[in-house]
Amino acid sequence: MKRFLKIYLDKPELAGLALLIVLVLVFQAKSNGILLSFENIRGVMGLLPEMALVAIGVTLLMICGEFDLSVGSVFALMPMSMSVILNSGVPFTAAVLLGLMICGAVGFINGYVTLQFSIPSFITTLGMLFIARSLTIVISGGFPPLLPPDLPTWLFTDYIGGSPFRMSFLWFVVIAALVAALLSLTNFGNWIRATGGFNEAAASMGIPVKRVKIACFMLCSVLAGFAGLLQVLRLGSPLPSIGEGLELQAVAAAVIGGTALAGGIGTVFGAIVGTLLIRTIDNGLVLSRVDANWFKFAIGVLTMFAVIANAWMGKMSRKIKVEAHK
Amino acid sequence: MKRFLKIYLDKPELAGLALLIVLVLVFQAKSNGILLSFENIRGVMGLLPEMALVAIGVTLLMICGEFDLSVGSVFALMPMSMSVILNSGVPFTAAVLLGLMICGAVGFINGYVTLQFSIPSFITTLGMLFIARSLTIVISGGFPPLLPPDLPTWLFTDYIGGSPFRMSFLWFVVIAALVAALLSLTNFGNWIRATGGFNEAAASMGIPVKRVKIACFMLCSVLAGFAGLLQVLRLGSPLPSIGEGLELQAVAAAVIGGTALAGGIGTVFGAIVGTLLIRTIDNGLVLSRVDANWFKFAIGVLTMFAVIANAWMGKMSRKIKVEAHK
Amino acid sequence: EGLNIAFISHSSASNTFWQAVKKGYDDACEKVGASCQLILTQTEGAVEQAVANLQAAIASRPDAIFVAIVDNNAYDNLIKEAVDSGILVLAVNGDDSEGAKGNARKAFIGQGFSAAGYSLAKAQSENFPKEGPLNLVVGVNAPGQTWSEQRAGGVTKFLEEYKAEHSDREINITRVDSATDLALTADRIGAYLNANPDTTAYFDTGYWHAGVAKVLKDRGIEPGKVLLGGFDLVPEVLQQMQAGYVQVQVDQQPYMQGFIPVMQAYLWKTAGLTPSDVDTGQGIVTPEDVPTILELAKQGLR
Amino acid sequence: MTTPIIECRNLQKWYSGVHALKNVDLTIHPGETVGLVGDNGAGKSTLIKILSGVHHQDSGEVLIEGRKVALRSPKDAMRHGLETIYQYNSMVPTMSIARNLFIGREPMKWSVFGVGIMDQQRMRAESIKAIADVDLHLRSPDALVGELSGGQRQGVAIARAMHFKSKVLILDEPTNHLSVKETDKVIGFVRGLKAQGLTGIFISHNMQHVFQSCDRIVAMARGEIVFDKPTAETSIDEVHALL
Amino acid sequence: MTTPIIECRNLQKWYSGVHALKNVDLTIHPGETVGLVGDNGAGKSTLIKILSGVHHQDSGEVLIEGRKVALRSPKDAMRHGLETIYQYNSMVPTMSIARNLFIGREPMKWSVFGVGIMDQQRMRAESIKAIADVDLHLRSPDALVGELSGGQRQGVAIARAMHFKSKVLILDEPTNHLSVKETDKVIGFVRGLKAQGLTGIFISHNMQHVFQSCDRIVAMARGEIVFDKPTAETSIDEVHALL
Ligand SMILES: Nc1ncnc2c1ncn2[C@@H]1O[C@H](COP(=O)(O)OP(=O)(O)OP(=O)(O)O)[C@@H](O)[C@H]1O
Ligand SMILES: Nc1ncnc2c1ncn2[C@@H]1O[C@H](COP(=O)(O)OP(=O)(O)OP(=O)(O)O)[C@@H](O)[C@H]1O
Ligand SMILES: [Mg+2]
Ligand SMILES: [Mg+2]
Repeated sequence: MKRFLKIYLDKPELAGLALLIVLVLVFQAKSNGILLSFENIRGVMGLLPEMALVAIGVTLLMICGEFDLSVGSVFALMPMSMSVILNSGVPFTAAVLLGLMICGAVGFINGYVTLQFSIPSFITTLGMLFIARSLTIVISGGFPPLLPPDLPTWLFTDYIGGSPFRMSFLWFVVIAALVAALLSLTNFGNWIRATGGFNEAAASMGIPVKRVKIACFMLCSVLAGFAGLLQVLRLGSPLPSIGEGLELQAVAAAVIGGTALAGGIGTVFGAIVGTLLIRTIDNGLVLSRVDANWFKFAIGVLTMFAVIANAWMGKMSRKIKVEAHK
Repeated sequence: MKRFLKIYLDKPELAGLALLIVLVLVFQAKSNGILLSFENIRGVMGLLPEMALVAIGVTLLMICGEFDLSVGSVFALMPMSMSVILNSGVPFTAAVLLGLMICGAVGFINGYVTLQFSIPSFITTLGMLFIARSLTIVISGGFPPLLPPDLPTWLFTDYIGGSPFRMSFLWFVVIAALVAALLSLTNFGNWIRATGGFNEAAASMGIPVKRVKIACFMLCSVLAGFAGLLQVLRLGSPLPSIGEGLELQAVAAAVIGGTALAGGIGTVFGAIVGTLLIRTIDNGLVLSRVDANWFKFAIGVLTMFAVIANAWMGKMSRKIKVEAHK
Repeated sequence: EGLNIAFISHSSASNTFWQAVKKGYDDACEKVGASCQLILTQTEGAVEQAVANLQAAIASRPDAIFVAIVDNNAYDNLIKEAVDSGILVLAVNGDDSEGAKGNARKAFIGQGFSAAGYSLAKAQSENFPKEGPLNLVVGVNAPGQTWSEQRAGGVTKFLEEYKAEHSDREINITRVDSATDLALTADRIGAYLNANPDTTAYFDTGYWHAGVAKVLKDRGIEPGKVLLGGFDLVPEVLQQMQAGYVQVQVDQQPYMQGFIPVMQAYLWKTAGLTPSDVDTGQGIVTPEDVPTILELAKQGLR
Repeated sequence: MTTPIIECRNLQKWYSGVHALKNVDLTIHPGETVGLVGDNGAGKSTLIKILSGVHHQDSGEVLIEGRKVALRSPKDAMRHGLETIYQYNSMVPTMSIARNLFIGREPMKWSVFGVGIMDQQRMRAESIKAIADVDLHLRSPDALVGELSGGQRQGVAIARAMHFKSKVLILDEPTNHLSVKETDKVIGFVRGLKAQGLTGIFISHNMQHVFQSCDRIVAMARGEIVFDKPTAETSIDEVHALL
Repeated sequence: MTTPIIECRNLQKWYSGVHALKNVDLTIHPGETVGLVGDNGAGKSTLIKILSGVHHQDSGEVLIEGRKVALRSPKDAMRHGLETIYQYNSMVPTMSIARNLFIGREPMKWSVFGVGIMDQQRMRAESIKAIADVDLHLRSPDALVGELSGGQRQGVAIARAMHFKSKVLILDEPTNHLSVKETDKVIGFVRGLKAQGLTGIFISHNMQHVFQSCDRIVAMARGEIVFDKPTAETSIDEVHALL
């Protein structure tokens, strides 16, 4: 039992899960049971896949030791460029693929510039944050083109059976599972962790660290773009302003889920738990009818609290003295 | 000569200065000489001290290995709380000091929570970003209280003689000089660098790393608050929304000026050069009449370019083969 | 040798509303052969950036400067400076709450935030049920930002008056932080409506209630059960008006806000005519107006 | 007999799942030079990290000069006169040699409450001397520690410890990375401690070095002390056989 | 005579203001075991970092088996059969021992274009064996490298090099931090290279170790090679006198 508890608490993402359950219970009580009502879960589950996909991409990139502040802008750029392409008569699938390729290109540029000139990715992607947002506005010509009405949006937005989950949730689950597998089962995942854990060591052991990082940059951008697509299809309109401020939220989700800012450590599951925590806090506060002026206050305090509680559980776990691996 | 060039280029802040001169020349030409006109310099020099003070605080904190995302909110909180205090009849000097003490307290909380629970300062200060902003709005009641008309604002906002500089510039120069001296001449500055350069080593050599970091957190918040005060006195009204987005800009200025994101390296002068670069780019683009939709694009590209050019100059310098210290 | 004009806004380029202003502005400038520049900020509602831009604009000595005055004090000195050096300064979109007394600008073209909020609430109140309790929600999209606070203030002002008038009915007014993001607003207000299904009306200080309408539609709630209203005519809102979910929308006619001041400046320059205040409308738009507006929207005029 | 300068009683230390120290008792008298040997992972570094305040024991106590002390930070340990060279070099790579040498003990021109202006000239001058004292050849005290070779770095660490001589000197594998000449210097230094009335703890895997310089050999294995004899009463072979 | 397996011609290397290698020529024949010695900062690590692709020379060339090669990254060097243990441990502290051992050379269940599913069972099993081979006692291959003692870490690095035997093995002060037993193991291993037809470069400050295991002694000082003789024709004293 003690050993089990230790192993459990040792993993920050599982500690996060415990915390999530506590928060859910509190908010469930405070909202008179509405938090877990079918309708509300349905609402939360609409936004979750989008946020979580971005957080997963950012987590991946943070594990390999880099940063991406441009995700929010890419989140807007992909659906906007897709709409423009669609409106020029290209079929849906091709437009989606083209849009994702644009995201891949943005990620490539982020990575290439960062590594080629050895500058911090913080700056490269901060620059890209502005550039991609500007491009989004430019290609929309200021006025967002409407989406053609006959798109197969059911593929992304319809509810699955009578469940509170949309198709987008399915996409998210599949992608998350794939990325998680990439990270823990493949040699590429090993390289990502090694690169972020100690770049010089990884390089000296023969890992092509630059290529690994560029791949992560690209994956991160593509995931952010795909998430933006999901949102736009769900809401029906490609506004040029969507995704603003998403970059900090995604990093927060990653860190709450146990990803180390210094790199090398993190899991896909943690990113999901982190996103869920953030969404639950947001949702629970709305249900608890917090005043507009105090809303951010509560968000700030609870975010801090989540990470503190997580760190505390980790510390407790380390204090449990069980002879490991005998 | 070669040696001189090398020593010069080796310092990222001096390389940044070279870059600044180039940019000024380009924009001076593109704006038909308006960039360096008295009027325009006067405008740029109004905002510069405020931004630079924030960047200096952030640089200091980054040198000791931590991060502060809450500066933008503290920037708004200090003048707002001061106004509220003023409106309750407290005299100006006392109100300013009280306001700065509130900032100090915010910094202390940032530092204490970060270190006590060993959580990343990214999260603590992200939480504080929300908390301080929310408090600003709460105490303003949504609508900013007016500043009493009889404040000695000349102490901060009057122009010095016929120069384009305001009194705020003088404050800024004095504070910058003091912080620079703190960093390079005192033992405390040595501790800051050591703490950020290699925390464990610093601790093992007997430096009270926690106290050093908390002091930096506090100094950073106080500087941000003071900068906010300067801005509000200049604009004449304590808006609850000022300083939004300042956090990323301050970090960008620090990095452009040669501060390492990983800690241990950086200078006050670099922070100032970085801020000047950012302000020049912004101002120069306005004067060059860049289209509104492309504006962010240009900002993004030039920010990246500044850091790339800086890195490149450093690399060139390292290639110059002069036997050093013989 | 045409007019030289700079237009200083407190808003950022991704705000669709300002893109319509830009269109009117650019079109007008082309018509009169003026050389025009619109200067936006990098973060939404950044007064300090707008002030810095105003200063830079003054330094380049244009013939006229249009500025959205979203604070009572911050712009005053610079506007005086500009006027003193012979530049025509017009307030566009936003003005000092004291009007012409507030600062040295020559005229105001636009619609006051507070007044617009008041008229929105007034128009929507026509649709309130005639009896029973009223649960009214005011979404402050950006707490602390002038445009959002003042619109919310206008809305609240009317609602309080309404409440006083109908002291026999139970009327609750709630302020929530509803965020400036279609998805977030939809999420938050959607959740709120779950928790409070008896909500009568939701007022947005922007156009983000279009997301809320989408949520209601998804849930199969019929139009009109929860009344929705807000500001600015973006395509999303027009769609939802057609669907019946949004009952009233305040339109400040952004194209006009961009177009008119250029004309006034032109006349001032060429004919010495004094610019005068233009109210671009308390423009209450209801679903009947939508088809015509959609037509104009295609041309980028609305 | 004199009061022991260091006395450990029943020290226990766990690293999460690893029991690194099991009931360690160790008494060291003033003027002794103790050689601490043992297999990799025996717990030597852990023991000295507790003595130097980097880690804290889970149970048991440490007495210095007969008084129970709580060593909460390296600063505490230094205050009690314990100076340590760690197995992994603890220098700040981004700072110059001169600054590294004096971190936390900067000579001051003047100061208030411990904070003030450093005497940088003195720092440079003294560091040049300190480095020369360990026979290290360096280009300049202004070179960054991060740009030094492995041995040069270790040399700087030794120079620091020799410069700030303390009551007790703890050296965790100090001769790693060092050239022959400097190694001799270090061994000479350890042997000289006694003459100056100082106490030393010297960890090394090189038995020759330990036997050349210490009065007493303590061996650890799997977190316990398994051997403790004066050097005169044992031999390299005996210790070898044991490990 | 056979083609030399490694030939350096006129290597020069500057680190910003430091001239670390000055016209270094070195020829190593297949099957030789070369002991590289020299004072701290002599340039030994710099030389081998160029050979292993971590740094790049400013001028001069490297030939492997008679062909000129550009060693742009450690990967390149590995491809040419050069395997290196660095002076400063290059293991990823946040990863397990088993994963560290196989970084970049993971055994695969299946793969496409070099990316695929790792065979984690095999990694565990083989790493247990590899560690046992160097007489290291570790609790589990799943322990994190960051939680190992200094010597344990070094042991893992050695295990890795021994496991992936290559044409040429470069060992930069491999016995630092190692216990007596393991040190013997390493020396035995270096001596055994010849029998397997492998080439070795062994850097150490311990002359005994070098003379016990190498055929040829090369000494560096201040960036130059100042001495180069077969072990049989020289003595520890001669080398000592020189340095
Ligand atoms: N931070 C840590 N976390 C977990 N286990 C640790 C940690 N540091 C050391 N250990 C373990 O504690 C035990 C003792 O380690 P210690 O460093 O004290 O050994 P040592 O005697 O100094 O060995 P060496 O001669 O190799 O330096 C080892 O089994 C080691 O793996
Ligand atoms: N990254 C670097 N930047 C600047 N100078 C360096 C750097 N690395 C090494 N040097 C310098 O180059 C010279 C050679 O260093 P190198 O590491 O090759 O020495 P070494 O022979 O391996 O010494 P040791 O036996 O101490 O490991 C030294 O003077 C050192 O200070
Ligand atoms: Mg040890
Ligand atoms: Mg070396």
